[in-house]
Amino acid sequence: MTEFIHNHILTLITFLPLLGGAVVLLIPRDRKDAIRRTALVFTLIPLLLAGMLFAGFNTSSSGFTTEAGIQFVEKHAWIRDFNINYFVGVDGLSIPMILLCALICPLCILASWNIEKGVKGYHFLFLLLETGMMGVFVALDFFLFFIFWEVMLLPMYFLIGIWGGPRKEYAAIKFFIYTLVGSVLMLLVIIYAYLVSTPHTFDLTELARNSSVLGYRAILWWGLFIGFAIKVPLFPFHTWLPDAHVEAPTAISVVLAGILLKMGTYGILRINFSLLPDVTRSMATVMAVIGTINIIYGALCAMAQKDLKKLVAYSSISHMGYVMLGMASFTDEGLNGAVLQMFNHGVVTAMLFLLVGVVYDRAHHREIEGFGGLASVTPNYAFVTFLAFFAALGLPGLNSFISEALVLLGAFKTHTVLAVIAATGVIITAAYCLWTLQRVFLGAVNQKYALLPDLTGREIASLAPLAVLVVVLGVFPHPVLNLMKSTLGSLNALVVAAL
Amino acid sequence: MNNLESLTYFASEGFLSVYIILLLAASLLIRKEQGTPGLYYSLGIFGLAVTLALEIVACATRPGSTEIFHGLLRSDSLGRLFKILCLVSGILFLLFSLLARETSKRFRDSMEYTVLALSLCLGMMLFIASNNILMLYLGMELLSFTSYLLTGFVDRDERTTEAAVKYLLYGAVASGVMIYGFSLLYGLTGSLDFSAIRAYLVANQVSGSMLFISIAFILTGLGFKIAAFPFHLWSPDVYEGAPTAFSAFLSVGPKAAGFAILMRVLYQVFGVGAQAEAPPAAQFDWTFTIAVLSALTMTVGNLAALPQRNIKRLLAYSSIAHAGYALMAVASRSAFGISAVFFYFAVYLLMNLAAFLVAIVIANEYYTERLDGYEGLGWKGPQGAFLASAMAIALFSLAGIPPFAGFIGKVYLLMAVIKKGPGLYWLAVVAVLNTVISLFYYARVVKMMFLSKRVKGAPLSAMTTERYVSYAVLGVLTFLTLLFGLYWTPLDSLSKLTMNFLN
Amino acid sequence: MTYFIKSYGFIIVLLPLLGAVVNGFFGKRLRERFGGTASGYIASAMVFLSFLLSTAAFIVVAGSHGAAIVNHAYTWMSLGTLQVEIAFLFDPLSAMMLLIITGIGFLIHVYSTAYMHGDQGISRYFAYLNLFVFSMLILVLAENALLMFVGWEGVGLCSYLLIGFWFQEKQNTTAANKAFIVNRVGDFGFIAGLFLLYWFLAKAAGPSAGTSILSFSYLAEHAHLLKDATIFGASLATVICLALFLGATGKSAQIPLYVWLPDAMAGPTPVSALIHAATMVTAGVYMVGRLNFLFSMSHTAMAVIAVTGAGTALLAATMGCLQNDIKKVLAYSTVSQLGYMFLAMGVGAWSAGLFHVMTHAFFKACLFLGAGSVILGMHHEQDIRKMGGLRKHMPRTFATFALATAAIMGMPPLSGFFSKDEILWQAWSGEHGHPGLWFAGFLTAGITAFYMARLLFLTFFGETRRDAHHNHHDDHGEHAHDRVISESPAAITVPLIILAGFSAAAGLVGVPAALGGSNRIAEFLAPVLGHHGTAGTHDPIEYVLMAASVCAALAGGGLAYLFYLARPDIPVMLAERLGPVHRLVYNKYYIDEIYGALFVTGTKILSRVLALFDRHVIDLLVNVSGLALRTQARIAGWFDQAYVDGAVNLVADSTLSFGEQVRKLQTGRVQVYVLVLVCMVALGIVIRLMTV
Amino acid sequence: MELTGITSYIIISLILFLAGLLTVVSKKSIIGIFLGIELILNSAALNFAAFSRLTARNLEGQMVSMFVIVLAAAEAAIALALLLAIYKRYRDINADNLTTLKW
Repeated sequence: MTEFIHNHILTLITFLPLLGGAVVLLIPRDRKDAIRRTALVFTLIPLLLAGMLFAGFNTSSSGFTTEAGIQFVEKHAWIRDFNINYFVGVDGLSIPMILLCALICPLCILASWNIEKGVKGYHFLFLLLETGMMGVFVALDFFLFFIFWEVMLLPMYFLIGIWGGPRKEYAAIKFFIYTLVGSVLMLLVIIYAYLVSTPHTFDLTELARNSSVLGYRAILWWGLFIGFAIKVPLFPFHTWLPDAHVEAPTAISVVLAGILLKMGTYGILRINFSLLPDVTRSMATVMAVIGTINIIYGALCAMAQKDLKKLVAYSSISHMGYVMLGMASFTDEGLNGAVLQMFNHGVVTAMLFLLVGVVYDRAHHREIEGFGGLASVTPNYAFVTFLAFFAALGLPGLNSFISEALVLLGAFKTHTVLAVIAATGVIITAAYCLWTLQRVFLGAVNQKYALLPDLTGREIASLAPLAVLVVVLGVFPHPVLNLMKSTLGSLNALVVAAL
Repeated sequence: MNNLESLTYFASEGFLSVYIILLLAASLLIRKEQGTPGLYYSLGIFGLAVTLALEIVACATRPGSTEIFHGLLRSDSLGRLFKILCLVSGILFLLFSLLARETSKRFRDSMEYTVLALSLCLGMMLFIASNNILMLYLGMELLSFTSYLLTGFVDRDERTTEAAVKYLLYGAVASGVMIYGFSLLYGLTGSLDFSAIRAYLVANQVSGSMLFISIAFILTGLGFKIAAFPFHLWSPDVYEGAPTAFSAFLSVGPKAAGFAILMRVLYQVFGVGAQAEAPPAAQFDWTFTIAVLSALTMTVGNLAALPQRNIKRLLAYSSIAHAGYALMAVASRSAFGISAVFFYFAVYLLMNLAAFLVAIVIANEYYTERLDGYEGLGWKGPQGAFLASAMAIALFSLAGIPPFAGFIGKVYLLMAVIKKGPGLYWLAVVAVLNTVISLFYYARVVKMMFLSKRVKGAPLSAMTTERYVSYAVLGVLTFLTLLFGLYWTPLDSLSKLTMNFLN
Repeated sequence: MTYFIKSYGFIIVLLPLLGAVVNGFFGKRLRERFGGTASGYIASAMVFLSFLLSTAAFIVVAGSHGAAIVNHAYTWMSLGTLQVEIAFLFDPLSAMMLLIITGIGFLIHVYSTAYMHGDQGISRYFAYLNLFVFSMLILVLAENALLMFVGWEGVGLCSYLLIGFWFQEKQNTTAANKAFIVNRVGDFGFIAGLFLLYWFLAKAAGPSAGTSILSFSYLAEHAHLLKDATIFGASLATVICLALFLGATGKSAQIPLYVWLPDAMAGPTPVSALIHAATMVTAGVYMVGRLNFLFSMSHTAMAVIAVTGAGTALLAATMGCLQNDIKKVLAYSTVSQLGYMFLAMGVGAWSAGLFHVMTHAFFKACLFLGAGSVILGMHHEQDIRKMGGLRKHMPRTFATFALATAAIMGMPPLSGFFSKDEILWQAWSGEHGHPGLWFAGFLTAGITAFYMARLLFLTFFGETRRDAHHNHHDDHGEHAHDRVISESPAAITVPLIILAGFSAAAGLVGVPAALGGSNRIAEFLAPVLGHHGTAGTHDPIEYVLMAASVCAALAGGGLAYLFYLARPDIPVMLAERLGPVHRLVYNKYYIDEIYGALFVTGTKILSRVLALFDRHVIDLLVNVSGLALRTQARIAGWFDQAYVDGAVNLVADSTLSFGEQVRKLQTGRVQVYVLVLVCMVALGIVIRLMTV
Repeated sequence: MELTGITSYIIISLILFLAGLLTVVSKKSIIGIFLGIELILNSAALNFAAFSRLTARNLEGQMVSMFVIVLAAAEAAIALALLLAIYKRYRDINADNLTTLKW
């Protein structure tokens, strides 16, 4: 049994949610709690397995392009004639993402407990979504990667479109179209890469090893980059995000910001970096500029928002800019900071969206100006929100500080001027975070909400793990940094050596 | 090969011909009051099923490429596989006709309808297998004439006759232009036989411009059959006016047949670059022409589909766009391109017919072909959810979203194009951008069904036998759409067989 | 004992954190079971224990003759060349700060138990206060610059939380935000300087793996490498130092970032005493002292620091002269005194500056706590115009307050005299000194004496003026003037007395050689700060300067006596005569307003411009016209929606409308269809024939 | 080869072909349109016959001509059937009536 689990752990993590989805479909639609519990169980098991993965992961193995450096590999022929394999494995780049995904999904199920409309469909789609997301992070075959990448789109489209807010239809289709534009370009690159490799292969490690066969490198790079940039989202491809976030139900916003956005940067690291290291290297400035724009622009836009959720959405754009900037620095510090920022932002933004959901459930609106003095009414809620916002503004001692500091540190080496500009982002971020807190929580109590109930047990259960992570990783980031250090080191070396 | 020997290669067509005559004779014996439409349709389905079985057997037992009836017809795997495809769509056509209210309830002359359908299938088979200008012309006209009649057969409203007349006039002009083009080709080469024409073109120098003109005229006829730009204008009108079951069939069967013969003409007569002997392509390279047509066809189809509010019309434009996609592989001028086209049509059959079947069920239930009829379908109980899910899968598959078969089909086409080399990369880009455009209108239907909170119209009525059959068929089609999206090796090996017609 | 500190030094830091956690998470339960005072006792106990251990640490350090003791806890980050330890450094400098923080901190905790008695959020208050001590200890004990930054931001956070402690009042929270955001500007500089330094050293020295580049010992050792390095044409050392100094100006309220400190007085008074006078605001000075080896490499940076310090000292002093809020006066005085400290740093008088940090901590804490006592006695009245004659009602408070005032005025032989004169002397004679700097300091000394004496006189002397002004904004509503003014309880007066004692006597550790002392503090700090050339020499000018500053102080005090006790009509007349100047100073030179317009509104406008970009062009017009009328114009998301999103929607819309056009091809007339066919084929043929 | 001979046939058939197209496009009456189609078909038939006689020198072309004529007749039969239905509905055989289906 343990042997089996160990050998197929990634497959289990990926497909157990799908199995859960099938089980959910079999439950009668009026037994809502049974559906919710089933979904919770089927997201908790992958979390457990992810824990095992974490425990069993060998942090010293670093090969990024070699199959030997990848762990928990499973490889089966899928379509033999096309040399498409079911090839999954983890390395230091993907394991933090898998952990993040496994952690956030059960919390989202908890946060979706109050959904009453179409419970069955919702949970089925959510579990399908989890499979898609996990798949993206474990897949090492380009084709498989693409399939998972696209498989996420459909449940996401429906989850936003059916369970979303007033403009859900617009938001859902906008999300869909945007992402599709990016992915079709990626598809062309995938096919091209397959056709020029000898023997034809979709194996990412193989392609990375023989990346010199690829021609039209700059075009390929842009094709991939735009696809991923839309997902990140990088300026100017970001406008789907505020809409999607605002309209999506709480749990879906959490997944969207917490995990989906990371796929963009993950893709750039996994594919652009390893397949086209030389172009990546030459695009350093471009990437850094885009990252810096994201940081500043996102923060400024966040400041102007009146809707709490939109504010958090724009803050995500800003924070993802750090990831980009860190990646573009081509230093160990920057790269590790970038990936750590992916993880940390996942945690923090998940918290923020959950918190927005909490207040929305009670007050049925999200106007920042419409609250006031909530700290006196709901102290526990205020405490957690303060923690989350302070994490978001990069307070030392909390997790985001470490990643942002590492990113800026890295960027100072290679893009000093941009790094200085980006660093001013911390001021703007502080400003909008504090203004928001002030308007919502401080000041005189808004009598309309004088009797707002504080956090419930279920909400605390969904927030507490994240809150603990925010603090623990701020003080002791070692476990996560250790996971990725060697992999990212070799990845960075690959890129740096490319030019 | 002489006529007697040829008959062994002609078993399926032969059977079908005899069966049609028998059926005609039987119609004289069966009094009209005695027969139900179900009976006639079943007889027709049976006949086509036997034909299909014979064709499959032939496909399995007679590999290789042979000219039969003194070179009038050709028996090869390309033809056989496309014939199988067309027969499957023919069977589903009759089944759909049985399931659709308009062709099964009010319709008394179902025997003639069935006979026409079978004749159409015969014409399609001859068309696909033709190896001679005359045979091609005859097959095409048999196919066309029966199509005109079937389009106008059920008098639903003024649109039916109008569609039939338009179809007829447009088709007649197109085939006239085509035969004029063939006459020029005959004049240039002095032969009707494809092999002979090719041999002549390889051996002799002919005027490139004249050759181009004749090809352009020939393409007019074939383009009319596959509804490619600028020969597509008839199809939305006809699809809308014709019985839904027939529209469904038109979008798959005759179109696949048209592609088969298009490839036969372009590859076999005007040469494949990959072949060793100096191709007539030296005189005229049609790759770019087809590529441009492909790009225009898919773009026009998708753009015009955007504002549509009638499901049949929408699917008609979508079908034009898909012809454009498939043309892309034809333009790739490679053996792989041929198999890609076959693969594409195999999955296109599944997903497109699934979409049409849902349209039929909805039309039966709500008497509407407009998109508003689909509003809130996903929330109308288990039946509605099933129908809407099947429709969504079909549409997303048509849009080329994984993990559905349509995506794999598109990958094949793109692969064929990219394999061809940098010259056609632009076409691949155009194609993927078109995919994005197409999502707009496919997703709009999905949006209507699921995202709209308003549940319009009554809930679906109780289950009937027809409904069970519809759902079963729909289930199979949807399942296969999903299956081939995840594991398409069987279909892949089948499609590889098409390549050997070149040897 | 050395071993204990080396292995378990972190306990000093952790104890207050423990207190914060207990109070933060279990405060409510504590209050329910043991009443409100329990929180205060726990918090005070933690700091007291910490103080005891600090004393031990101090003794150890003092006994080790300058050798630093480092307590490694664990490795925080280790990546590439970056190695950051969580480690605590015990050396003379940090030991001194340690004592100030825990010592004064403890006193203020005790004081707070009385001051905050009965407040609803008392456990929250003590949690914050303990958290502050924790952060401050991290700041001073940090072994490397990045950990120092953690403490640096941590104290900022606590300051934010405590300024906004009474968060129901909007202005308090606004002040809190201002403090945090202004500090962030400084932090930006700090981080930038730090990272530049890091990369330079990582490249220049090529450290082996596992070297903690940012540790102070490594920095001290390798700082000389910076000597000739340049960046963008400027000296790298200067750039780094200026960036770091920007951080210091934020935290220590110097020009241009001092604006937050006066507003920070919105917090409870003990907080003002501890954070905004005695400890946190000196962090900038501490940082400069800690990195003195770096700053001494750049003459430009030193000059900037000195001038900034002198300028701040003078500017804030003038602002202090016309303030009417007792705490505001003290706040400007703090800014001004901090300016002194930077003046010292700027002229290279490291130990003099830090000496002033210490003495200032005592007398300013004493003054603030005294002010708190007064406020408590006056039932939350802070306007000195409504006070007067309090010396009769609050003798102990008065005595301590007067003593501390004398100290800050620089009356010999109180502590302020020694530290201030050391600074003034160094400003004149130090290696980076300049008579101009001295003059600014000298002038400041006079003005300081003036406004401090004014404060003293208005508050404690003369007649009670409680009725002179109607208590407009007396939010405690119920006729405050009917209540009896009485001396505060022992928990308040005892700390006052202790602090007053130190204010008086602390100067003795720094008696300069000129006065026959040995300046023991400079000697003590020498392992960290180095020796100054002037120690031990006797320059007659030193005596002259000393006398001058004492005279200035006396003159200032005398003038205040004249204005506010003897002839109260003079200031009124002067205010009328010098109307514009008076208004300018009274309104603090309108600097807050200028900053508000320039940065706050500017940023808001920018952000709204960008957000408006998000919306439609019509919105743009509406909002631009609205902008002129309202500062709250909505412009920011506009950029995003109107242009970025707009472009996308444009593509979508044009696709759709193009679709409409293509659809029009389908006229419904079959003859047109045929015509299209014919034309297209003809076109194809023509193109073909023309291109061949 | 009598090139002049074949050229004249080609020219005549081309004229027929173009005249047919013109008729199709311009005539209002469906019958008229159909006559145009007949012209097109006849031009092709003429071509086949001429090529068969003059250049290819085999009978295949003439055979095609026969078939074209036969098929044209069959087509006419279908067309007339549909025309009757049109006439019944509109009392008219103007092609402009047929514009319900569009866009």
